[in-house]
Amino acid sequence: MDYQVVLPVFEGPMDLLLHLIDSNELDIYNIPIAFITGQYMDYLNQAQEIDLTLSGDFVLMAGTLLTIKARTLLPKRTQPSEEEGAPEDPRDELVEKLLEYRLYKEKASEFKAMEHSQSRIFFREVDDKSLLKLFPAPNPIGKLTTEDLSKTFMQILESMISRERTLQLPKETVTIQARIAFLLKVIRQQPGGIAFRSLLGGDSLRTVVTTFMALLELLHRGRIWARQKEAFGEIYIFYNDLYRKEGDPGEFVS
Amino acid sequence: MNLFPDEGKRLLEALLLCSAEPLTLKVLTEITDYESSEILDLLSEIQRDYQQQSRGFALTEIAGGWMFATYPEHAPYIEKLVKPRLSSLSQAALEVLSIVAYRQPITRAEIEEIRGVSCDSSLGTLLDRALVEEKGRKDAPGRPILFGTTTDFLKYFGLSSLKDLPAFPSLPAGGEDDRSTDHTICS
Amino acid sequence: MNLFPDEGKRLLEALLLCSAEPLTLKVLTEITDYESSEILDLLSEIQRDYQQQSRGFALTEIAGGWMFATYPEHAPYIEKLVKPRLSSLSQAALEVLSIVAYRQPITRAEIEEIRGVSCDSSLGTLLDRALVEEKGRKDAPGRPILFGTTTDFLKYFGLSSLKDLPAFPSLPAGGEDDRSTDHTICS
Repeated sequence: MDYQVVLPVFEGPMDLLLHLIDSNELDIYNIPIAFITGQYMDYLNQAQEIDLTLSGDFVLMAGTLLTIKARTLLPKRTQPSEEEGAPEDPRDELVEKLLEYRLYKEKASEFKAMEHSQSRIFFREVDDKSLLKLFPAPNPIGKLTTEDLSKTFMQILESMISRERTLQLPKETVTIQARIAFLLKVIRQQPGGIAFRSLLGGDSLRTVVTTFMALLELLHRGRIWARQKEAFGEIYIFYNDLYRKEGDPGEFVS
Repeated sequence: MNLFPDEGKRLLEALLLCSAEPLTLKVLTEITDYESSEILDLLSEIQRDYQQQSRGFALTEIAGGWMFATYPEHAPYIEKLVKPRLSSLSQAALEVLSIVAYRQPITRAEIEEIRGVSCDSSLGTLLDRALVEEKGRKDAPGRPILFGTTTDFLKYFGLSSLKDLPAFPSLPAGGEDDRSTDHTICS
Repeated sequence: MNLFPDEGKRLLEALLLCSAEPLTLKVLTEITDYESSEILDLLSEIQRDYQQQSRGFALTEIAGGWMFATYPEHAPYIEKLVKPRLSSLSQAALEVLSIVAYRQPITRAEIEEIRGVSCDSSLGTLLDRALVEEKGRKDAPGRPILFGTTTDFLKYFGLSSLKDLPAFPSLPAGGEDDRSTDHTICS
């Protein structure tokens, strides 16, 4: 026959332990550790059977309980310890934690009662936005004048100019790709070849470098060819006519 | 009707307190166990009570409903309560505002290029205070937002148009057209 | 002071009507021309007036300020008028909240140490509902976030300040020493 086991749900291992202590009317200061560990393990097993997912914290506590149980089972040292007084009870730390947790659990139920009674109290509702619209908008500029604007703008321009002076090298956004397209177009228009030097003139260092790399790339791909009549003489760059027939649009397609 | 008359007034007061909008007769008859005529009687009783006791607010009929409203004499105090007090603009915000004023429409990236530092929070402040607003998008990669000054900006600085901004004697003449396309400020 | 005494009550009533949040003594002294002691007197007069006249709402001291609030008996009607409240807090959330309330500022790890179980989802709920907020970081390895309660927390539970929290018996002796330095609330 089918029957459902309804297992109480706990807010954590501490909650479960407190439940076991309370429902068995045990003295929290003198927990029969073997007994409580047994009950705790029973709950865990039952939960497993009915496929109730418990967090790893429950297993961790089981480990703690078993450790305490093992320590209480070990024969106590009979020799008087160096310091006088009773030997430390392995349950002490757990008991202290349980007591602390129980306090907060009690407070939680007080909060629940307060929540309930307060849920029946309502406060004044105000439509802030429409209320605000009744009043002129606050002055957003304070005592600023147009003079402040123009003076500030002049200062920014001055600092911008001095910044550019110190930076020297303006950023350029010339890419090899763009340079390749440009070169193909220029070289294609010069069937008689174009002087290498003329391709590199007049630009910034960065553009010269980019242009040179673009030329190397085009040579490598066989889109252009170069000829030098004599050592240290002018290098001429020619368009590869094989591509001209196909109606090269003058753009580099990789 | 299952409540004592005085209970009725108390209930209506409570409902009026919890409503940010005018309460209509329709809503009140739906919520309470009273007939419209009873509710109207109760409302005018509350109205009279508040007047006679010279309370700090009155029950007024407005926009087809009833709501508690304050007296005009208290407006200056209520204004202080609800209106956020604005701090003066920071130096950074003033800088961004001056750039936008003289170079609009301008993108965030362009402002940052001129100032050499990020302008996110300053621009946010200026947008919040309605001194600067979006003015469409630039026809450039990424279609960045263009910013410009608002009519409030003109109003607060006492300008009738942007042409009334103080001129720059040291700024080279010309280049008015290409200003919007590239950065010719210091060229 | 430049107003008649009765004028003072009227002004405070008007301000209370227009405030969506508890009005603090600080704000009231800033806005009006009255001294704190005068304001406190006027507020308790208003409080008494409303009680004696058995008005439909009361002036309550809550979350560090004053606010008009309704009586529980009207809840069934008001619930029909205003947007439904959020569901009540789960047992787990209440436990986490009680730990935060008494031990603030406290880190997530410290909360978990007390409950023996993870508190991610409960803490998330409490942060979402603005009952708990971040209160800086602890000066410890990893600089963990410290959590504390908000003014909404006080409002939610009908408390006027943290001093009104239900009394907390002192913890068993021999607790950690650092508790008294970091968390003075429950020491």
